[in-house]
Amino acid sequence: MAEQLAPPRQAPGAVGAYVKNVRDTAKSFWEGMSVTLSYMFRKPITIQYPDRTDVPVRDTIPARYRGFLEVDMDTCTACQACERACPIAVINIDILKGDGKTTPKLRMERFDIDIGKCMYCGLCVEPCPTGSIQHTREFEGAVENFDNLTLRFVPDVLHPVVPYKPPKGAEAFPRIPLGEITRALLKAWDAPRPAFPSLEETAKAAAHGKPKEGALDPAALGRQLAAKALSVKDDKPKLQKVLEEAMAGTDCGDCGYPDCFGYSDAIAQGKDTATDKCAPGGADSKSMLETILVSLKTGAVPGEPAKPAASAASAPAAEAKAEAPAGPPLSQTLPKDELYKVVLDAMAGTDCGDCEYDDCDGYTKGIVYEGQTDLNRCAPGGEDTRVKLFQIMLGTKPPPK
Amino acid sequence: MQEWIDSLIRGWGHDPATWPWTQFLYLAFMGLFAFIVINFAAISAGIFSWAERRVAARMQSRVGPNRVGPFGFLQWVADAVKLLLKEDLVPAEADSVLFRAAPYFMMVGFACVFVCLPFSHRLIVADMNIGIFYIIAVTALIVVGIIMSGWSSNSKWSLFGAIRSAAQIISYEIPGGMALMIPVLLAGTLSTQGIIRAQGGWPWQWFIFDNPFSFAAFFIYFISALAEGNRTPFDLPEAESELVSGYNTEYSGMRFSYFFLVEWGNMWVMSALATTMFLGGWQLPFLSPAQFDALTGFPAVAAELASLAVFAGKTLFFVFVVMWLRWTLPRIRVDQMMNMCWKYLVPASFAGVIFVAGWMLVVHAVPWLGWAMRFVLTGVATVGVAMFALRTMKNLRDTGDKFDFSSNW
Amino acid sequence: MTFEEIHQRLVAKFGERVGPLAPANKDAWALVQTAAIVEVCRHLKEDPELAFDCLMNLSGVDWPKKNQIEVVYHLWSYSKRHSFILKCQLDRAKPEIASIESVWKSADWLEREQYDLLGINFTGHPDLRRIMMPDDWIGHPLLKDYKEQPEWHNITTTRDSPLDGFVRLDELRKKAAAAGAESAAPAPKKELLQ
Amino acid sequence: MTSPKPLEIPTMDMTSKEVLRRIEVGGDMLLNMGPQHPSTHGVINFLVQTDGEVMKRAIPEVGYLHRSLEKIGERCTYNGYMPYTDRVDYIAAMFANQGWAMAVERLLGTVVPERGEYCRVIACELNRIASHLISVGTMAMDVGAVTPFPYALREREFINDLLEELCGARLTYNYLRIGGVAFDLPTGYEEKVATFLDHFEKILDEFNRLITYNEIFIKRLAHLAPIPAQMAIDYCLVGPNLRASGVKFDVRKDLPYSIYPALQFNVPVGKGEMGTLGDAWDRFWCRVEEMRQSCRILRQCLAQIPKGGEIMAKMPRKIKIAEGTEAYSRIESARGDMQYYAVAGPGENAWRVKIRTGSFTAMGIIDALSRGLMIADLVALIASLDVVAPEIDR
Repeated sequence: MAEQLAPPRQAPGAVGAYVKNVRDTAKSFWEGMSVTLSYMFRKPITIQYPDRTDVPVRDTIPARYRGFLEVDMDTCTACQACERACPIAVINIDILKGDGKTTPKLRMERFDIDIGKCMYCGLCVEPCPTGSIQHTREFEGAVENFDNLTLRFVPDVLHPVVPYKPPKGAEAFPRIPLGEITRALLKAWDAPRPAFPSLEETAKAAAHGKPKEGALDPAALGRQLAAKALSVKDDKPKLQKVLEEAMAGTDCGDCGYPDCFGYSDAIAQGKDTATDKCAPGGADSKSMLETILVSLKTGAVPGEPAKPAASAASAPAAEAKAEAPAGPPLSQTLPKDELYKVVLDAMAGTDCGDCEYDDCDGYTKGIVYEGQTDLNRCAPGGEDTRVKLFQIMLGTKPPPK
Repeated sequence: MQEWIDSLIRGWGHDPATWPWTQFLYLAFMGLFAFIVINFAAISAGIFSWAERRVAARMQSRVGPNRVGPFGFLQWVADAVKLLLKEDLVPAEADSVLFRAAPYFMMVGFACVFVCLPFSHRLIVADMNIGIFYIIAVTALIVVGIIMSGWSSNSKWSLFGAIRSAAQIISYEIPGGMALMIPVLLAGTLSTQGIIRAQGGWPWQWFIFDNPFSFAAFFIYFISALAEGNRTPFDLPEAESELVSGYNTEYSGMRFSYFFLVEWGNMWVMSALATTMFLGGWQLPFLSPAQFDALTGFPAVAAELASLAVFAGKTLFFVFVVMWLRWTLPRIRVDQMMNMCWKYLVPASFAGVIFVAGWMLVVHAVPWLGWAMRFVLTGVATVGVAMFALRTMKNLRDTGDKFDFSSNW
Repeated sequence: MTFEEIHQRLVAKFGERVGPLAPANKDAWALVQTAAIVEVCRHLKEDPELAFDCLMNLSGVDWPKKNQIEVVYHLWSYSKRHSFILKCQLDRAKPEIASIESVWKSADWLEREQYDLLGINFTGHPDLRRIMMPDDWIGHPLLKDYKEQPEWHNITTTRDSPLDGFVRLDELRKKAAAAGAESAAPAPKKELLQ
Repeated sequence: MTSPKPLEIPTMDMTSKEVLRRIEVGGDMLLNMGPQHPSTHGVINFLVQTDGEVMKRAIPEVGYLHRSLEKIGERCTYNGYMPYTDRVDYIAAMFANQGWAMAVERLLGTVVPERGEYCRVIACELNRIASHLISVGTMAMDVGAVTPFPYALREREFINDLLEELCGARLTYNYLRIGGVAFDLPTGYEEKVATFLDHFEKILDEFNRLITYNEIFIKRLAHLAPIPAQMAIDYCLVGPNLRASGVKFDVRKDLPYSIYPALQFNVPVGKGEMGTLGDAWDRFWCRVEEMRQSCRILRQCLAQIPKGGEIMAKMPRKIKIAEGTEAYSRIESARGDMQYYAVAGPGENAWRVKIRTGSFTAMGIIDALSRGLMIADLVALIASLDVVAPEIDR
């Protein structure tokens, strides 16, 4: 029918054109008006959201829908893979480190997601080893104040959350029904604006600050561990345990090994000398591992530094210590299995897989046994792990990134 | 209405010619009628604004305003209240006197038309013997208002809209006026009631089916009326996608609402005029005007109401058609608009007047020819409507939809 | 025609003003002397065998290490269905090259864009104005050493993130807790050690 | 170059702008059409010099939507840039995804598994229909017919539902990954798409009856701003705009990528059926026909898609590419030949990303085409070129 409406246009005479124009106009109006009239007798497609729908709109949304993010803190391993994957840094995870004895090695004191800035791309969901972070089907969260759009999955900074330790080889992880956590966290429309202190106020607070509550003294702990490591110097499994204590213990795999055991074992076996692979452990893990390795090499626990280590200036201290020994790197002195433990210990131990190995263990094995030379891969460990790994494997400081 | 007031005075025992208060009573009733008519215009415009939105929505597979009152009917009240309460802004650079005055010019030009518009057999403010002439004359006042608003806004978009509107309305008054001359010729009077009385209650008695030229004249009038009312496809003065909002771009609040009141109220005017001139107005079948005049008591009231219903029904149908056109057609360009007027409608309307004059002579000589033509045209129109209905049903089924007029309103 | 054939024709015509075909592993390109660009482009367009009738893309690449800004011309021929890539290397301190707007009209906007974002001065361009950034914007954003101004017409270019605000809030809370208000060791919700 | 120096144009006074100087203001009206104008398809400003209704010139001023996507591309990882490419052209985000994915895959030399390619093509062609629906709908609306627009949007909603089911988002899909796609087709997806296509092809006929062959619509668009083929090529017009001028070039056919060689479809070109070759109506018609061809492609994909199999190539978790490697990808986006030029940087991110989009070059031609048109024609011209503001500015 449509084609019949558009016959090829020839150039008719004046009267012919006149009549033809009138005819075409009438004909096309006839068709068009018939179409619009027929819609008077059809059911409008509109869904009368929100109140006149058969089922709540949320239940009609497909399962893959990318709504507000939700983190189940019960299965979060603190590997921070989501934080690294986020292209726009809407996820902020802060980790408190402990010695693994009196306090857990890693505790999350902050897991904030700014859903006002989130672009719902889903890239954070993909690397999560346990499926803890997920998009929900929640999409209604309008608030009067922008700042109220931040979801705080650790409700209280004074009560840090201990990360989940997934059982070995697990493929499914327990998870509470999707959406419940986020729904509980969404603020009311007229919730008051959070009273953010100004920068000056916080600076004052920091100036008065003592070491973070619950924070450990990495230098002291490092010396403790070093002493212990010296005592079990030749017993690789025990040494591995000591080394693992210095790690974050999230089994994130960011170090390239499947878990913290892998990394620490690699270091213990001497297969891995990098101490900077433990991403969740960060600077603290790195400095502790350094201390242990240095003491293993030199045979003596490094002495108390002159100034109190409480200033938490762990990284410079560790570096200072790292420079002290002039012997060959641990990779050459330690047997492979021990090195493996040492290396594994240097890693963050979150098993995050960021290093392209399945877990920290894999990366450690890669370094120690398979000749992997790239020591920069432990993302959760960051700079600390890098420094450690280079120290262990090459005996040098890592090149600047 | 003068006779009616006079009879009222006589009923009180005075002679209208000598009673000293006659003129005051006339004045009081004038004020009363003006009040009624303007309120009728405003309320119908408001209701049309709601109706247009519902109709448009349904045609576009949407729902439209359906929350305020039953079927959203009170939406127009809410909108009116909102517009009245909004701040009435005058741009700093505008000519504030003209800017403020422009809407009233439009209102005057619009409201004056109602003086001559019939509603039923007896309901008309004043059945002037030059009714059509008067209507064409006063509607021109709207142009003055539009140009004033466009010029005084000191906005280029408004100016564009105003100039377009002036060109458009003035141009289309010619074919529109000429097309209206055809029923005038057929009826032999300029009075609106007179023209209705010259027709009849049955479709074949209407002027539209009188002869092919009056049939064409109806469409010429209708197109011109669309243009004068700034309705799609002639909504160039307020072409939203080109001129933002045309001449009323800078208006807000109550003054803005006047513009829209005029636009929607005009739909009644153009439809009522079409009904009057071409479609037999309030004429009832089986009841000739003379019989109608002779009725008294309850039958008179009933017939009056019936004629009112017939007139309103026809008018509202055309109001619907105007809306329907608006939500179907694209807008034409300004040069095409001019082309269409001067190259198509003006010659056609002039030719129509001449041919109708000739046709009247023919029918005068051969009366059965007139009746035959009336029945043929009525038959053609009936077949056309039926075909259209079938086509519409086919459209509906072609896409696999069901006939559903009741749900999701 | 393949890249090599096109390149050979160019070398035959322009000699050493057209550099060797780069052994890039994806799309091969040839370096052209900056002064010769208009000439080479005109030849590419007008030679009936080459017939490059379309300039698809024009990009600038900043290489601070080499102290160069590269201009990359992606050419395409609709009639012959082949493509070619030219490159010019400009001095980073004074990036200037002749405009090829007279050869291909599409260069008009493409060159304006590169001028805006990289500060390459296309001499002979009829209308070299900023296109993306406001006319009074400072700096050329795609340069590697570009520093954004803190504000533009009193509009700040940065915004405080609520994430930082919450960090500051938490710091204050912890300080208050350390000061004794909440000093009683808070009971952790879960087992400390696993 | 090291320290940014202030430019020489300090004031925002309109009369001092270079543009205005070049317009001879004698007697003409200068109209600022945009940035907040209903029919500039986003925030674009046109400086229009008119003599009454007739324009002497319309100069597009773009950049109001510049989001520095190319700069962001230098900061993000290769995969992390993917959601940003959604924002290049939010009406046809899938193509921007594919362009980027193909550029990086060319850098890496990755081969995408067949099922992954089919998933990509299905998503892209659905997206092409959605994008063209917006284009033809808004074009009708700009010409004054409002009703085709809701009809077009209603059909697009169905596609949005389909894509939402496939990838979880309705607008910024972020569906493709380097080396494949993020999700496999959900169960029963093929039937759903087939049902939609059956419905849509009928609606397309109805759409044609309603607007395409409407006499006013034809009169408005026929003979409007015809672009000769040579001019279209010279200004680097791409996609339907180029094909409407009679140049039969489609990247899917002429530089085949993905699985397009295995699919049968026609490339609709303008014929000047209602007016001059390459006029606005031809551009409109090309898009309508392309929707039909996309339906055809989709049906073939649904029939041919391999059952089971990988959707992602084996990719390293962190993509690192030798510094200085460069690749150029061309894909047929809804707005035509979309091209990514990517130079690899030292780390995990690109050193330079340049996105050549169809709308950008289409805007460049408006100045040349607008001379002598009327104001209402400018609106139709912009609509017929199907420019999308974010794609111009990026």
